[in-house]
Amino acid sequence: MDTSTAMELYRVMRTIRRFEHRSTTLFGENKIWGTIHSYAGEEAIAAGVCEHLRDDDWITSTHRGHGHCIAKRADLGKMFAELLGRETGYCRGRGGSMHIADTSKGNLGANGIVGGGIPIATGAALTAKHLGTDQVAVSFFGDGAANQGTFHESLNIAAIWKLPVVYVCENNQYAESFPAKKAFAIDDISQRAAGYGMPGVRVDGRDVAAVHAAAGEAIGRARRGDGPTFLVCESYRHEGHYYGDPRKYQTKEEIEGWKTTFDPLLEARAWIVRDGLGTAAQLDAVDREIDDEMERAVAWAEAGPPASALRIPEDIYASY
Amino acid sequence: MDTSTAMELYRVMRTIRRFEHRSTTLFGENKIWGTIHSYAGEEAIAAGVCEHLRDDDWITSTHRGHGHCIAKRADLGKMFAELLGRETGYCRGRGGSMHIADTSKGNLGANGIVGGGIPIATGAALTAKHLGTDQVAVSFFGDGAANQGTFHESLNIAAIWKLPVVYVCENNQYAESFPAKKAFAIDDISQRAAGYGMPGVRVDGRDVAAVHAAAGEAIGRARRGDGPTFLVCESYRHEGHYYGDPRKYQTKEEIEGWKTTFDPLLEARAWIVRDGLGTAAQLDAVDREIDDEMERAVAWAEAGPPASALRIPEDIYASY
Amino acid sequence: MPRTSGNALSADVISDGETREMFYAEALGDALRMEMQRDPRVIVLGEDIAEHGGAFQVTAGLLAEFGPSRIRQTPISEIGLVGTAVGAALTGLRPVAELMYIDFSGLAMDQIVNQAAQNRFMFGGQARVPLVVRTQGGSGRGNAAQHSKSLEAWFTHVAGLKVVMPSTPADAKGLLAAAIRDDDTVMFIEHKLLYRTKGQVPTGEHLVPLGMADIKRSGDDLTIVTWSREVLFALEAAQTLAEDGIAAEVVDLRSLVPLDKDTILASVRRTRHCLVVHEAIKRGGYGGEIAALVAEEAFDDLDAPPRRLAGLETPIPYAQPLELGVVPQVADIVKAARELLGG
Amino acid sequence: MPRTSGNALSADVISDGETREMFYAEALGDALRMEMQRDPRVIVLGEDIAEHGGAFQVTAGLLAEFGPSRIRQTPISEIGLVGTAVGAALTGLRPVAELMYIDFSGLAMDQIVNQAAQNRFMFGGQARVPLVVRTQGGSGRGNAAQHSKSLEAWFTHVAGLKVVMPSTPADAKGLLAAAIRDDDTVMFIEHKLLYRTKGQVPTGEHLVPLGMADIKRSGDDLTIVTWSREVLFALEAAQTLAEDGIAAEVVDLRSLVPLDKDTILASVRRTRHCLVVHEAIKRGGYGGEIAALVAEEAFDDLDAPPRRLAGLETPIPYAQPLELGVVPQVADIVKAARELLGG
Ligand SMILES: Cc1ncc(C[n+]2csc(CCOP(=O)(O)OP(=O)(O)O)c2C)c(N)n1
Ligand SMILES: Cc1ncc(C[n+]2csc(CCOP(=O)(O)OP(=O)(O)O)c2C)c(N)n1
Ligand SMILES: [Mg+2]
Ligand SMILES: [Mg+2]
Repeated sequence: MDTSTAMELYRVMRTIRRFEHRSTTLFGENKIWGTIHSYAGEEAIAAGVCEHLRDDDWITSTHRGHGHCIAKRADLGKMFAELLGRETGYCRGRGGSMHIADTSKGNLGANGIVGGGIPIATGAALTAKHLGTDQVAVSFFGDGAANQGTFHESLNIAAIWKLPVVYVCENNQYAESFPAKKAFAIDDISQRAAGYGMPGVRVDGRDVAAVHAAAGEAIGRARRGDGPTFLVCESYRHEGHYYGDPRKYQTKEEIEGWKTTFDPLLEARAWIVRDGLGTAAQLDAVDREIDDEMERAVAWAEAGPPASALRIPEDIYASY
Repeated sequence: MDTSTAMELYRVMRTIRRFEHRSTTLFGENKIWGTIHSYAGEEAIAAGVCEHLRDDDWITSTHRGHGHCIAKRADLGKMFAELLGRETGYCRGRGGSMHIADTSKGNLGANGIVGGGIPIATGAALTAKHLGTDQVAVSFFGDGAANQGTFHESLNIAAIWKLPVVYVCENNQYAESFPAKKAFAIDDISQRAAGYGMPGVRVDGRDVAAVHAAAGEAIGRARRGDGPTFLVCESYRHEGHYYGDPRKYQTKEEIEGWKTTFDPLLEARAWIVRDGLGTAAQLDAVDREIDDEMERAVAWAEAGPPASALRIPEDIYASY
Repeated sequence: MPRTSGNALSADVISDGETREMFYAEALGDALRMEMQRDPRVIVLGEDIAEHGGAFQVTAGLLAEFGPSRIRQTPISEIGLVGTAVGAALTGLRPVAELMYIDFSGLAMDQIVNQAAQNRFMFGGQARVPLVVRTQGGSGRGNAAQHSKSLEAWFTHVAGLKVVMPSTPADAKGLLAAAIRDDDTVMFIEHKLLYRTKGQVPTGEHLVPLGMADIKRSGDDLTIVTWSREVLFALEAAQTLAEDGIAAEVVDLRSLVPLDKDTILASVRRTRHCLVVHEAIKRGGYGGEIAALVAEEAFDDLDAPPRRLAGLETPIPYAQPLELGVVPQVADIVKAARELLGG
Repeated sequence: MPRTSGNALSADVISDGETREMFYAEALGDALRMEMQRDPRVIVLGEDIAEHGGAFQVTAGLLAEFGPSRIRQTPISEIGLVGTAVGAALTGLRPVAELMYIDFSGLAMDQIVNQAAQNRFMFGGQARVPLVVRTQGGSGRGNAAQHSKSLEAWFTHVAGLKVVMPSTPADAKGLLAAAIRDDDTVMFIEHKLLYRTKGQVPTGEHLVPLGMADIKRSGDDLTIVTWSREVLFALEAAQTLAEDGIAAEVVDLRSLVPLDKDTILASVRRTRHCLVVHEAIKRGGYGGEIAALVAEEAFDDLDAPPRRLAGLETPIPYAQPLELGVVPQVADIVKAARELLGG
């Protein structure tokens, strides 16, 4: 992999990690309403996949959507502004953390319904196929979502129509408190691909280079018109399911084990230095830039005006 | 296989064939309201599977449910009476062809919702497991239903809970006008079982001995507490999807081909004689008995009183 | 061309003069064909819509004319097909998704309600979901409890949806064309027993704006507010009532959301009597909305309480005599109208 | 023990004297525990109900007491889990299925409506579906449009379902126990902002029959008909109104289906003024049913039109100030009541 790509992957991962850290502190300061779901620990997936996407490619995201949004090149200020319920937020404070979209960059939106984005990405891929473009759609979803009917119906439709879509299952080992090893009677979720007649690939979702390589193949296949792929990325979420999750269903050992044995961000750092793609000094510089950028974004967001009063029906209907 | 089993399988298949023939003529005489879906051509599946079931085992059926109902030892008179909208019908004329149940024999009912019975059978199996009985649940459904979300969610639940249930997919090659070869990107639907971690078996659903053998294994596995099986029976419906279907989506050649090359009933006859399990004369006698029984059932049904007036809320709620 | 209320809510009906007699199903097909010819972004998704031409033959002939890439026959995957249509609508197409029976909407409800209807609002107006979900409801064909419901009330209760229910072939064509051109998600609800009804339909472009009720018959003694197939029953009832000198006005809502309050209230204030008639069961039905609205806004103009005549609170039974007994028939409307007028 | 209307519809509240203060969530858990102890056929199915104790901690502790075979944690498969519960109910168990948010019911609607609710009727009374679907709705926690809806109206419109919405801890326990013992399918709808409210709850067996409204406060000047969290708002509003000499009666429906018409009508006939308040959006809401009923049956006893105060026709917004603005607050009720009385 070339230096610039490697450094870019690191930048995106590090930005996501920092964003989650900052939003967590903001939440702790009671500046954020509702719930937030941290993507910390899963950064390599969004970064590795979206590196292959253009602004006119589409993604559908989840309740754990900050990482996908950032990897699809969203504006951090507008993201924070949305979390803070500002008019300057992506959704003018109407959506919040679980409902951030950035259609200008092809992010069709986070989704509060587990599995809700899977058919939507399928439909975006149908648009590309219908219009004869080489656009691609990627649907991000969790291990839990893979047991939803929408997963089944969508993968079958994409397979029979050979749609340019990649289904990326982020297996962070848990659906809220339910461990994947109990929610599935199979170890390898990617086995399900065979039942739809599409390629199934399993990769270490903590290893950004591995994700990048596997996603490159899948997205290339879709772009060439060779149909969908089911890509399962094995990973782990460092934080609770939501801010404040008591995590009764996990042991300290398990959590620490995952964090210390293979932290996607630290491993990316090590790999970059090891392979001479960048120096520690360069990476430190990136870290500083990101931290500064983050503070500027928070400041900008906090300075923004509160969400404007609702306009009914104008906010809801395009015409009424 | 012993003589009595073979003859019983033939009797059930022949009864179903005749029932469908008779209900079709009654429909033609405008005595039946609504729609009917003929099971002709698929008799070997219901007969072969239900031969292993006890009255306290459960099945869920479909819109094409007459065959399952008969194989589960239903009363023909009450079935005709239901089709004729009589008070003496299984559902007192409230349900009709698409909604016949016979809970006294464990038939939890036909279903007008494609895939609607799959989770219900799963729940019946949960009851057996919860109560620690050795009862088994069988869910019959079509190839089309295998693309419903209920199929996916139910098979996964049954697999992780090791429920005593057998999922019998009757692949008659079409979902209304949609050919299975277009609705799936795979040839062998039973491949999907692997994605749930349960055994998947494919069998010629026109060959009653083959169905009987495969179903025996699957049902035995469930009864022993060894979990669910996905059994796909390849078959073909001799008639249109519904009475009056113009069948624009099929060619005469295709239809005749299937009917003449391997008619489940004729083949069963030939096999029984060939293997010396019964003589042509004995089989002819069975045919005559069935035809007489059928006419008695129709006569009894036609003599029945019309469906009684609705009682609201009594007909709808157990208590209100 | 039907008389229209020409109320403030929306532009007038656009249509050239030419008409010919068509079946309701044919008129719908005509709208689909014309909109597909007009706009390459319009595609149709659904079950059995291709060779078979749709369960009620509405899409008959479209496969031959537009091919499988625009007449997309789907597996039996209601939430998958509706969700795919939502995604296509979000990204530039104008899909028409067919749910064969409204009874099946329970399988696709999440994509209709949480995804399509709420998208524009949730994302701060970034996107539009120009999607039409064509479906049909109603009893009368012996299809029993899982193929005969009238569920429009569910959709009227969802912020972000529009709900349309044409009663005539002309309205069917005009409203479907308007729904396809609409930038919001429209639930377009047909009635299985209207497909074979006939009427004069403009052969050229014909658009009936959403949100505009239609006075299908005028009268000064009472207002019958109704929609879908019950409009035909109400018109028959009005005929009978006319014979004993009662002049009933029949207001066909056509569009439940947006609702043409002006036309309803103006009519009720004039006739001072309001009878709301629908096929769906009464409890929790949209008739409650209309009757409450009339009570709230025209209370002092009423000479009698507003009255609802609707389906009985039961699933639809199979046996024909029972089936006929659970939804309002012409005689029931006549009787209710007489009672309302103290007769 | 709450005062009850003791109307004809149903037996009186059964309960022994002992009470203690409990949270609403705790009272629900208490009902589950007692019914599970009492009847081995009662099982619970749902997402995150085991170690985590449920999204709102209602099932906390039940896994330890009853084990995984009775506290059945399911994958994220709403239609699968509800359908599995339907099958279990049909074959002899008495399942309580939890839908974490009522917003997710769109995924399970088919099994609730076409399967559970209609089973008994369709099959001529052969079977029963003693199923309780526990879920919760409502806004106020910044969960935005897909986790804050109030959808009770959908279920009231389904023949075969019962619909219950408790507002107090005591009612929560008594109604849940009654729902579990009921032989029909009951939609048991809680409110996310009631879980942490406290009240005295009978510690022993406590059953509140379905179909019985409760007059939570009596008064002669106007009747406020409401349910779920809005009952608390209505009581606060009544307090404020009392200060300027207006005596508001607060009728808590508790059970929307069966509906306690007698209590509503008796109260309205006495106070001659009816205000219906609910959190769900007004259009197509159950308030229309109540207002229409009152208009139809008590028209001549009313001194003013029945009036509805309900949620605005919008998905629930995220930002807190906006969220508070879209559903009726105490001040809105006070204002509406004054207007209704011509003040
Ligand atoms: C349809 C639906 N069911 C349940 C929930 C509640 N819920 C929110 S996130 C979540 C777990 C999702 O697990 P997974 O798909 O693995 O994603 P992860 O949170 O692990 O990233 C659940 C059950 C929901 N939001 N939507
Ligand atoms: C949920 C649902 N979608 C669509 C239909 C309409 N429909 C009835 S039968 C049928 C085809 C079913 O195909 P399959 O499952 O293969 O069963 P078969 O009719 O071939 O026996 C369809 C689409 C339905 N009844 N329910
Ligand atoms: Mg997960
Ligand atoms: Mg089939």
